[in-house]
Amino acid sequence: MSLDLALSTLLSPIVLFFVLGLIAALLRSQMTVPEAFAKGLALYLMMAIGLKGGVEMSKAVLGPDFIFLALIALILSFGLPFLAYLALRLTSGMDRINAAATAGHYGSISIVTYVAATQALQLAGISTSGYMVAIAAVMEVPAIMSALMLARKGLKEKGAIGEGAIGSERGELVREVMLNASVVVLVGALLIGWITGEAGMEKISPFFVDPFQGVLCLFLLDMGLSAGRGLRQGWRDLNVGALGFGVYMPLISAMIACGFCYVLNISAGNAALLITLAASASYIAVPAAMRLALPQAQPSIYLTLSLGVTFPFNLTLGIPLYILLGQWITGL
Amino acid sequence: MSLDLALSTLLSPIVLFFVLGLIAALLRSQMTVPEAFAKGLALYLMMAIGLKGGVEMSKAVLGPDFIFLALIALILSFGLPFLAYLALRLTSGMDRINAAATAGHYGSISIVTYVAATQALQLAGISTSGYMVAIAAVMEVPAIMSALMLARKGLKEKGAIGEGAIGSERGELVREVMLNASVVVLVGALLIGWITGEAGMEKISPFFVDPFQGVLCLFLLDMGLSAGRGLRQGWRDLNVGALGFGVYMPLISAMIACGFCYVLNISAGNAALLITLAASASYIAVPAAMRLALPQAQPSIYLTLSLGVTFPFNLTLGIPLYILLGQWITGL
Amino acid sequence: MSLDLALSTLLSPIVLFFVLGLIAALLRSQMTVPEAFAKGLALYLMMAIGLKGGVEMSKAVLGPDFIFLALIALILSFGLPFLAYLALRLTSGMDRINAAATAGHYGSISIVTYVAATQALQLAGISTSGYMVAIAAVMEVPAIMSALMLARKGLKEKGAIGEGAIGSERGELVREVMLNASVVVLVGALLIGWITGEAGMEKISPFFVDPFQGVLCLFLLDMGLSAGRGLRQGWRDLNVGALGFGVYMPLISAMIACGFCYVLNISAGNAALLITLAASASYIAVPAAMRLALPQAQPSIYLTLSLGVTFPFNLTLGIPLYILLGQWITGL
Amino acid sequence: MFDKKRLELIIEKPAFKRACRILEGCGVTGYSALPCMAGFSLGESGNGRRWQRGTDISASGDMVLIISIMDVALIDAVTQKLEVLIGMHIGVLSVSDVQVIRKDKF
Amino acid sequence: MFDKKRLELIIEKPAFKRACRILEGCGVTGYSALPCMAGFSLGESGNGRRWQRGTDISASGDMVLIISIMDVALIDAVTQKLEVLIGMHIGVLSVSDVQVIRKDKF
Amino acid sequence: MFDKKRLELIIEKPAFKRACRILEGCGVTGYSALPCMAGFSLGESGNGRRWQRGTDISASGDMVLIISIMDVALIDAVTQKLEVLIGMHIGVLSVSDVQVIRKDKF
Ligand SMILES: Nc1ncnc2c1ncn2[C@@H]1O[C@H](COP(=O)(O)O)[C@@H](O)[C@H]1O
Ligand SMILES: Nc1ncnc2c1ncn2[C@@H]1O[C@H](COP(=O)(O)O)[C@@H](O)[C@H]1O
Ligand SMILES: Nc1ncnc2c1ncn2[C@@H]1O[C@H](COP(=O)(O)O)[C@@H](O)[C@H]1O
Ligand code: NA
Ligand code: NA
Ligand code: NA
Repeated sequence: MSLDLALSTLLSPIVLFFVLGLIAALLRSQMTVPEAFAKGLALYLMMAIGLKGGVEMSKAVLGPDFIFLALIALILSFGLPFLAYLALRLTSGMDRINAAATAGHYGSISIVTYVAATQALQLAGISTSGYMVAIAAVMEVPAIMSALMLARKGLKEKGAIGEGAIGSERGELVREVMLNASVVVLVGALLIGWITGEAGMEKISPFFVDPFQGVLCLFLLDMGLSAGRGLRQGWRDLNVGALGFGVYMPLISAMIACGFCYVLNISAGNAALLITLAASASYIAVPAAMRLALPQAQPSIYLTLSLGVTFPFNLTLGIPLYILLGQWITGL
Repeated sequence: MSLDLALSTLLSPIVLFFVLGLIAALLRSQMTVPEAFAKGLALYLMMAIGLKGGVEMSKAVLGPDFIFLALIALILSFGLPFLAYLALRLTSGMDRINAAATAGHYGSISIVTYVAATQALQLAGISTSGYMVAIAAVMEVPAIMSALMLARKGLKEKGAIGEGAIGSERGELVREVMLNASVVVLVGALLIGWITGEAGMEKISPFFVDPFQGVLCLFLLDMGLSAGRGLRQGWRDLNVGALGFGVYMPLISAMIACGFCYVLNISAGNAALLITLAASASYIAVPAAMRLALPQAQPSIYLTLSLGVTFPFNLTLGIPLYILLGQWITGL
Repeated sequence: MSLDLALSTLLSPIVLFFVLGLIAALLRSQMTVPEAFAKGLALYLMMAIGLKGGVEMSKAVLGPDFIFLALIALILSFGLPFLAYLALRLTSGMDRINAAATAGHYGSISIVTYVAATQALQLAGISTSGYMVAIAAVMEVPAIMSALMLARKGLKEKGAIGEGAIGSERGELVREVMLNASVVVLVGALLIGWITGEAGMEKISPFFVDPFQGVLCLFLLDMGLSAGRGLRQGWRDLNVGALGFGVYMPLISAMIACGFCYVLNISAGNAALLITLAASASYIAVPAAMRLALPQAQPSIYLTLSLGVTFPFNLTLGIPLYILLGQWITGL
Repeated sequence: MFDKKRLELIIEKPAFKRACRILEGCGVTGYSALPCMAGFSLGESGNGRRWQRGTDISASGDMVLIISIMDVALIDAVTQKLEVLIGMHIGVLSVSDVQVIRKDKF
Repeated sequence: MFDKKRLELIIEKPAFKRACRILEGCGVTGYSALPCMAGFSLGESGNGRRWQRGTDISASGDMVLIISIMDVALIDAVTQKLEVLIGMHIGVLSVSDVQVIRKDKF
Repeated sequence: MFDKKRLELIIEKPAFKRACRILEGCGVTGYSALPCMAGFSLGESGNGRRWQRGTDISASGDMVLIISIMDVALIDAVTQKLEVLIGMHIGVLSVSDVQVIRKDKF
């Protein structure tokens, strides 16, 4: 059964289009998805995810379960960067500032990885709750704060603290981070789905529900191209310790999330999603925040790891594993 | 019932996404819909509207009713700017050229407002005629001529008349105005829908009909962002008289259209649409024409009013009101 | 029946939108489809075509028939440029390098013409094989090699051979040509459709199958604009001989393909498609390759011919003719 | 290398074609246009106004940057003609010295 | 024609607004920004790094080109302030001489 | 401030990568590329030809503007190499004087 799951994930059109993009980029094909088009698709995907989650939430009552889960998610997003920082400093010899910035990415989440997991769960016939989208939204931002805290020491060493960037422009930073596009669209669509409920959704589902998987294919083709190009350009800046981190860190995060799931006693599907969220790394919201708050850190390091190593790993091998973990932990 | 209508309009996903965009922009979120993507969606919407209208027209015979209605529409588009000009000059102290340019916007129409009204009417179970799209197309351009006529005096005062812009390049201006994208696509799609009829539409309706409302949500998110940003940047250039104009002018236009509807004795749905068209203000075709023909007028004035004040007003409060007006006037 | 076919092709929404774009461009309307949006749609179309073909191929066993057909396709793509070159040199007085570059376009194919032909065949109730997409992919590239061979003499005359462009950068050229976007996406989607089969297609068909024809309308509007603008700007560089070539060359190619079809004894639908492929000329892959490998050739010549003359001819009059040819040759 | 002039004109999109026509009318051998994405102008009121692509759906507020390399003999006529244009339209014009390798190309 | 200075700043997008704020703070009368699509930097390691729009979904690696024409009196203050910024952020600054027709516009 | 050279190359997209390779091969410390949206060239026939982005689906007619700030010592070698390129490809090259603040960056 576990092999079956892995195979059906690996051979789904979504993953295959990702692999197509990856290969094309590694073979240095000049093919591209126009940036404006890809960003429009990303917007569509986030709206669709938010709406679906909101409609689900409108059908059920949100009990203390949800509150506890949200709390755990907050703790994970805030806490995992500290662990990641330690791991990076011990195994890769990365300097403080780069390690802090990279660590921030692993506390936050990748919404596409989340979506791929929901698709795989649906395929496997395992049900999940709509409010998990809200949990994902909760995990986007806290990790950025951890990264900034972790970087303080490195900045002090360099004598760079107290300069304009971190001092007077804090307001702007907070606004850009809290109101970044993914948070606004995800939370906004969630609320709209919640308010309008099943009735409002009916008229727009031919656009937001039916073609969803197909759009995902097109988007993942672009992700594959990006991951492949990032990898080709960035791997030289990474030593083995750092590259390894891109694979073992998701596994550590997954184990920790597993522990929380056991304590919370949630359903197998929700457990799989929480584990996936913990194991995934950001490549949209956090890099943008880091260029603003920690310009001294190198994008070629953190983007290569998160988009070039961790994302492909999660999409192919990680997700089936996290689903099995979710089933196993809730079956104990 | 009227409260019901207002509420169901205000809580429709379309309006909620507009509000989401508006709030995001006012809170200064950096979120954007890529320009190329938004323009592509606009194209899609106009094609879909035109096709639907054309197919409807292919089913019925266009009688003298239609001719009369088109004539009225022409008169409205051509005449309303004169009224708007007077109102602006009396209440806002705007100079001649800016008042003329702004007035032109209020004679022309907003196709998105029109679509939102058709959606609200459909929701309320009130039927409308397909040929109303043709009426909308008729109203796009004449107002631009009125604006230019109104501006002559201001230009003469400034001694700017007779210069290149208005003299030798008239041909180009006429072509750009008559063949602007919205007119071409709307009229073209209308004709194509008319020619191919129900049979031709069948194969393309999974693209042009089913997802229509969903695409509209995505597009209105972008409109909300634009309106919010325009408002934030432009309100300083407007005094209370001008801002008020953005709200009371649509109401005046609506009343006048109401009068015509009474005389013409048309159906409640068509009346609501004609009133909406009269009350709506252009923010695509007319501003582009004004930069060409009246470069001395300030975009920050006319765009802020039409997109930042009148469009949000119409979308939220205006449309339910116009529907009620349409029902009331045809019930007399 | 043949008139019926021609009429139903000419009055399909697809062709009508193309004509709308063509007219708008010839009337010098400023209307445009945003480039990023149009390229996104092109990507979608190629993915959809590839997937559909792949799924069809997964259902049948590929026998020696397919191998022979692929071989013929290869020969056509490689051989037709030599004929085209001769024709151009004899009738238009074009110089060697421009003639070679132009000839290359007529050996390669236009995937949109191919799609339009499949739509017309479907409408006429004539069945075709899924593997014809693979045949189309096979024909994309060989013609480029012929063009380069043909150009050698012209380059030697000019003393331009042996220079950097053709010498040291051959590797890059080969990679760009073999891995150009259309080849990668078409072949990639074909493989993915083949691997995932009917089951995988089910979930993504609301995106890749249902809206296909509608998207094609939008895309052909853009093609019409491009063709019209190209024609308006480029016709001055072409004499009557060259313009005529744009119409008689597809007919010559069609006759030759006809001969092969007779020998191969394939079905009427497949014959119509092979004839269409032979008769169509490239306007994406080949021009890009020519700018790289033969920068001395003038784009205004080859693009105007292929996109401005041959494409419109094929789309309107060519396709019905090729379908009739296919039926006639297989009925012999 | 030969001395030429480089003209740089930042102008609002609706006037773009007019600017092109003027340049072509003056006999320049070529120009290239690039899309701007944002801008700022202090204005006479001293209030300051920012614009950004995507703020305005009509795109009539967009600016375009035109670069034209031309002969020194041409520059005065060209700037004089363009001066009239940017008197009516929103725009910024500047001229600088450049060197080129192909004398007769410009 | 009057002599002015043309400042050209190529800066990473996330720092774009900071650069604008500095320019506005120094009292320049305007600037225009254009999107870059690709770039290269040799770097200290001498390894060479290329970037290209579309490679990075977060777009945080994109560069923006800012042009500002300003009075000669202003240029020193502006470059000094911007120097601090490009000490922290990725960026390239250069200044050249230009001539303009409207003296008081800048 | 230190004197450097600013090279501006407007070149057709298909030759873009070649131009980059030449620049990198000459040892420049960096460059930035911007997309053009339209252009005009009088041509030898004196007929005049306009192009515009979006006119050509293959995008092979698009032009790219490359800016590279470099040391004075480098400029001759670079222009010589690029001269060969624009002999084959469509392109326009110009060089001007600029001042920079970080001497060793270029
Ligand atoms: N003098 C010039 N100044 C700026 N750009 C030019 C100039 N001449 C040509 N160009 C650009 O180079 C392209 C090709 O010109 P050409 O090499 O003359 O065919 C034009 O479309 C313009 O984009
Ligand atoms: N000094 C300047 N340098 C560069 N661009 C400018 C300058 N002044 C104005 N601009 C550009 O021209 C637009 C309109 O400026 P204005 O003509 O002052 O209203 C601005 O939004 C900028 O894009
Ligand atoms: N010498 C240069 N001339 C023009 N652009 C440059 C130059 N050096 C760097 N750049 C641009 O600045 C970016 C970052 O360079 P760096 O600050 O060296 O990491 C590059 O990707 C280029 O876009
Ligand atoms: Na995580
Ligand atoms: Na109106
Ligand atoms: Na062919």
